[in-house]
Amino acid sequence: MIDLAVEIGTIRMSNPAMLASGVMDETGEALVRMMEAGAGAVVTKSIGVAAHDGHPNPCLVELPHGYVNAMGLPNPGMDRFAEELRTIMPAPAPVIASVYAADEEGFVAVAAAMEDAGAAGVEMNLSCPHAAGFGMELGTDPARVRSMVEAVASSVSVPVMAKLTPNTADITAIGRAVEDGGGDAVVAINTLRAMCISPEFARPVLSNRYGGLSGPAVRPVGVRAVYDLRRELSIPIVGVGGIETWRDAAEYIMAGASCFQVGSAVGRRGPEVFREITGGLQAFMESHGYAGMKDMEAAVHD
Amino acid sequence: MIDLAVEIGTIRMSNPAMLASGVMDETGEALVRMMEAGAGAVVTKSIGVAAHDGHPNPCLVELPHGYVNAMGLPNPGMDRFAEELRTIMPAPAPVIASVYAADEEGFVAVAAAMEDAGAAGVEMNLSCPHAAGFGMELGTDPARVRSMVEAVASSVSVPVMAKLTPNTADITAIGRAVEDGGGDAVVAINTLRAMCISPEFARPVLSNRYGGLSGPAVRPVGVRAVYDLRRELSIPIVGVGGIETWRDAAEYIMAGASCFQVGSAVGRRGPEVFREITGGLQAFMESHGYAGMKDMEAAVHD
Amino acid sequence: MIEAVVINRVEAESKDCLTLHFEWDRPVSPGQFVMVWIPGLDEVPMSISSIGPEKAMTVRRAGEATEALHALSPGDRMGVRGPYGNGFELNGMRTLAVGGGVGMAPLMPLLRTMYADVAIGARSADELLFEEEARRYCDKVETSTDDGSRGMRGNAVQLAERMMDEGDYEQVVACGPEVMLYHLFRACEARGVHCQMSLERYMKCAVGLCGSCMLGKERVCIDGPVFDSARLRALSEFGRSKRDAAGRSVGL
Amino acid sequence: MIEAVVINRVEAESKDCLTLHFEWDRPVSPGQFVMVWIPGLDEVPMSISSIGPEKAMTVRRAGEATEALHALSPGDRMGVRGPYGNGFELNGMRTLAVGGGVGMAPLMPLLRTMYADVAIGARSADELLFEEEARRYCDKVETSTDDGSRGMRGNAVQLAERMMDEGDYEQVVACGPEVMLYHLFRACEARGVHCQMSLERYMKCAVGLCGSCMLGKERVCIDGPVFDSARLRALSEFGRSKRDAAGRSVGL
Ligand SMILES: Cc1cc2nc3c(=O)[nH]c(=O)nc-3n(C[C@H](O)[C@H](O)[C@H](O)COP(=O)(O)OP(=O)(O)OC[C@H]3O[C@@H](n4cnc5c(N)ncnc54)[C@H](O)[C@@H]3O)c2cc1C
Ligand SMILES: Cc1cc2nc3c(=O)[nH]c(=O)nc-3n(C[C@H](O)[C@H](O)[C@H](O)COP(=O)(O)OP(=O)(O)OC[C@H]3O[C@@H](n4cnc5c(N)ncnc54)[C@H](O)[C@@H]3O)c2cc1C
Ligand SMILES: Cc1cc2nc3c(=O)[nH]c(=O)nc-3n(C[C@H](O)[C@H](O)[C@H](O)COP(=O)(O)O)c2cc1C
Ligand SMILES: Cc1cc2nc3c(=O)[nH]c(=O)nc-3n(C[C@H](O)[C@H](O)[C@H](O)COP(=O)(O)O)c2cc1C
Ligand code: FES
Ligand code: FES
Repeated sequence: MIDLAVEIGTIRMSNPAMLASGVMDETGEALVRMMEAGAGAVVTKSIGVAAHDGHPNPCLVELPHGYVNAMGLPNPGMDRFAEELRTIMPAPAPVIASVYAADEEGFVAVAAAMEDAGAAGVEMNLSCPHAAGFGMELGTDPARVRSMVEAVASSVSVPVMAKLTPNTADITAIGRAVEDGGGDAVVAINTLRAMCISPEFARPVLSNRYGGLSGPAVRPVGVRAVYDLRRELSIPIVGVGGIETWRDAAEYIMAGASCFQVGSAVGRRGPEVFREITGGLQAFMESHGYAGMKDMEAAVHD
Repeated sequence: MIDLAVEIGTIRMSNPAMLASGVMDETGEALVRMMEAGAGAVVTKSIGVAAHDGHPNPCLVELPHGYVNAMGLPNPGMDRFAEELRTIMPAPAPVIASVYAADEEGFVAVAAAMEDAGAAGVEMNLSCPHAAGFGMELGTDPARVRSMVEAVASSVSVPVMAKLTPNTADITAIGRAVEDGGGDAVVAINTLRAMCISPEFARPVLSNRYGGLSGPAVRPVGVRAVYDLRRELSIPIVGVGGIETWRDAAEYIMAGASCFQVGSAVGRRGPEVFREITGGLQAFMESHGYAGMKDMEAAVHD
Repeated sequence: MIEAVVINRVEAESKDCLTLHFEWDRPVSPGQFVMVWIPGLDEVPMSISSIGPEKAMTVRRAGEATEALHALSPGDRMGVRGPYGNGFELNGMRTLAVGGGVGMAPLMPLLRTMYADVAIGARSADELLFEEEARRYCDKVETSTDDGSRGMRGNAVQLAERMMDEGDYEQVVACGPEVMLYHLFRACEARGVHCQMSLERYMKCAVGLCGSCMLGKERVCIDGPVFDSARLRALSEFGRSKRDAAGRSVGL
Repeated sequence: MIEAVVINRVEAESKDCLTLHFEWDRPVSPGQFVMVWIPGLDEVPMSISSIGPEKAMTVRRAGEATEALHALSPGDRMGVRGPYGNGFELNGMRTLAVGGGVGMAPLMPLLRTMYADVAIGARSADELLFEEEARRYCDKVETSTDDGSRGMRGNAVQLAERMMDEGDYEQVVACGPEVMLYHLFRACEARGVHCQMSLERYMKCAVGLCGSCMLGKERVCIDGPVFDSARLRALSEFGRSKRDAAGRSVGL
């Protein structure tokens, strides 16, 4: 059996399928369940300094090919969430804490609290498309991204990843800012800024009006982003967006991802999706003669 | 029966369903067929100064929820295409010529040739995501967009629309540049920059590697773009992206589109899709008490 | 995708409950629920209380959203998506159905489908739900009220315990306030009676994605809302704590 | 989506044609085609010449892409998407099948399915395709070669005219070079014989989207590739002109 173990800095994963932020990751028990389902690592819900209810319902629209969501970053705040994390430590797989904040100070505070609580890494959410003041506004300005990443990377000892928004003309400029700021990896992509309107009720369905598109619909956009980033960066890339099958994961790996995250598919296919993907990937690699994931990337890029 | 007739400047359409550029619009007979199928107006394939074969095959990937294409702007060149147009004039519905070029001079030349040949309007393709040197590079810089639109608008007497790329952090800045440049309408959105990789063959499927995502997958992104533009602009907006049913069209109209275009659905659903959409739209408007499309927009925006 | 459904009929059921009958052609099984959108206000989970060609939901006035549902009239539209959740397993066991308050709503489609005896509990007579209709399908229907205004004085758990001790049930199916369900579950465990209980948690996505409805390791929206004895035993938070909208653990 | 199919077997058919047999489990009807991807080179349309559980395509060496297909060996993979197009209508008419050169390829699944007499044309004997296999299914199989090296000296249209005048056919099904088909069509029109003819145009999308395969008002990829007499009569460009990759009208 081909070994799918992979490392991002000091984060050691038995397989490259990580749980994406925002999905089944608000409670300790949810995180453990996803580990038991086969996730190689889990990323938590994006955690802020203070507790936050998120947007009122409706905050999700189901589409045949994905979701549009505007959860609005609900989270119990860093202190309560640190408690939650402690209850599952030592965990059977690495926990990466997604953190968000409006400024450097906030990012640093949350990242530190998460490291203290046992997080094996930090994922900076620079890209949430539907929370005013947080997220995307930060994530489209390379200078701010660089200084934000610098601040966090120099204040924690665990690897720091930064999650990029696809809602920009050139994602590689942001990726480079992360690399220049000392980030250990980039994660691409977050959701695409989107809206659904109900004709019968003549209004946007989401309470926040705007939301983020995820699921199979965005996969070709995510694959493209990873491919572009691979050609510009030397730090690892974590691919995310519409991965539901081993084929989808293989596309991302060939595009240049060292590992990948699964979000929407946990709802669309169920938590079994982790084992289905990694099993299928191993079978593909064996039948096509790939000894490791880097060979798959090399087959496309070299 | 509710009257769906709509005008953009001097372009008079019996219904708001236009054929999108690049789809079934390279020959005079194809355009006439789409008019007979019920299109209220047709937009031609993007035409350049000189003939162009486009990218080699493969230039299309079929997905469950759309297409990724990189046709690469194949077209017979403005002179040959002008001949083609003359053979169908006077046409039963307005023909809007999509034009592309690498510079103002080119845009002006093609636009003039198209007006001469009988085009009722010009659509400037500022947004093709997969033709190096043309298209998207132009379309993400507000200053260039403004001067390009000014040049074309001042050189032809038919209405000038500009087609926007969604591959940008803020589409409204580009829309405003079109308005400021004297454009008569904006068209949003073109395809999303995308890529598909074949795991078995370990390479991007499209010969051009990069392509553009269209179809139902992009609809929430297009609706969002139109909604944003409506709040910033006073010129009409033409909505396009993933429209396959009357519901989809209604979403765009409510988001703020004066009329809309149908591209991928001509392949996915067949040319009958025009009558299905307009018929369904009329039925919806009658049963929900809308006298006109502007009332639908007002219901959401006011 | 959210569908706009038209309300055909509104029926008063009790002091604080009414039933909205509406056109919706999706197949629903007993115990499943929908998300109901009240545009401009909220989207909340509601069990389907009638699964025929015409569907129904039975709504207890609890706050703003349910208040707004109470204000709807025939011809009005509401948004609905679903159905969601696993629903009850139909089996051949001798069954006692126990409903506390509006908890009778998800049990009604079951009572119309399989044979069961019924225990209905409420605070007082004017809050008792579906007694009359239950009698149409079931031979043995008993009631309890806290104030004794109808049936046994006491709560639904006490009533159910009495019925279990008198009868010979293999299974209890139940829905109601969680504290009631928790005690009922313990009563069943003590007697070796199998349970299927429909639980509630704060729901946002309803499709098993967001994790806001976690109850221990289970997602109430998709792994539930109905849990059987084996799974109830493993639910760390059952009867004790729940999560608020921010994901904080709070008392029930 | 493009699928990677594995070649099981390669069979030489004639001087410049061979057949690639491959695993592909999609249902295909006679006359349909696929787009074959030769990674790094091109993607071209190919008719399916065998529609059983194992599929086949029969490829004439014409340029770079077909050359590359000729270089494939058992075990190699190629990319395939489809099947596309309408295919032949199976009806009960007394039928003459006319194949010119590799035009026999889309006719073979038809000959294995329905009864027909057959006229096969080629430039010379070593380019004649599927004569032997056709004899296995059909009682009357005649051939023509331009140089007279086998069968009648002359072209397939002349052969077909002779057979039509001798026989009593209600229908001709045909595939081959368009000039041949055009003359065959006129011969059929003169005799009141119904036609179904498989035509070719430059294809890019193959799904009815891009319009590069227009033939008059029809998209060959999806409205065709098979056209019957009524539609052939209306095809303004049939037998006269086609479009190049840039959409320019050029002579056949
Ligand atoms: C699976 C399920 C089935 C249900 N079936 C029914 C039913 O058939 N009939 C009925 O009357 N009620 C039912 N409920 C409860 C109903 O959802 C709440 O009464 C309703 O959400 C209250 O909203 P409100 O704005 O009126 O009150 P609020 O003032 O907002 O809240 C009152 C209570 O309802 C809860 N609540 C509010 N929003 C939600 C939400 N999004 N998800 C879960 N709970 C929420 C709150 O936590 C609080 O405890 C069901 C709940 C669930 C989870
Ligand atoms: C519906 C259909 C079914 C066909 N079935 C068969 C078959 O069963 N066996 C067979 O040998 N050939 C078949 N062909 C023809 C085959 O597609 C061409 O021979 C092939 O594309 C030539 O490619 P090349 O690179 O080898 O030659 P090139 O040198 O590229 O071209 C030779 C000829 O093929 C044509 N051609 C090239 N690319 C395309 C394209 N994308 N679409 C259409 N024509 C193209 C050119 O116009 C030229 O006339 C079919 C064509 C069509 C449209
Ligand atoms: C319901 C939901 C909630 C999400 N919440 C977050 C979040 O809190 N932080 C974040 O960085 N990304 C969040 N995302 C984005 C995902 O992590 C992921 O980037 C995106 O959904 C694309 O991946 P997918 O197609 O596999 O879902 C959320 C996505 C969904 C669907
Ligand atoms: C095959 C294909 C070719 C296209 N060619 C062009 C083009 O030449 N010029 C242009 O402006 N847009 C072109 N487009 C973009 C469409 O006009 C449209 O903006 C996009 O596809 C979104 O709409 P849809 O989802 O209805 O297809 C093309 C799209 C497709 C699918
Ligand atoms: S409500 Fe989102 S997982 Fe249950
Ligand atoms: S090949 Fe594109 S329409 Fe036929």
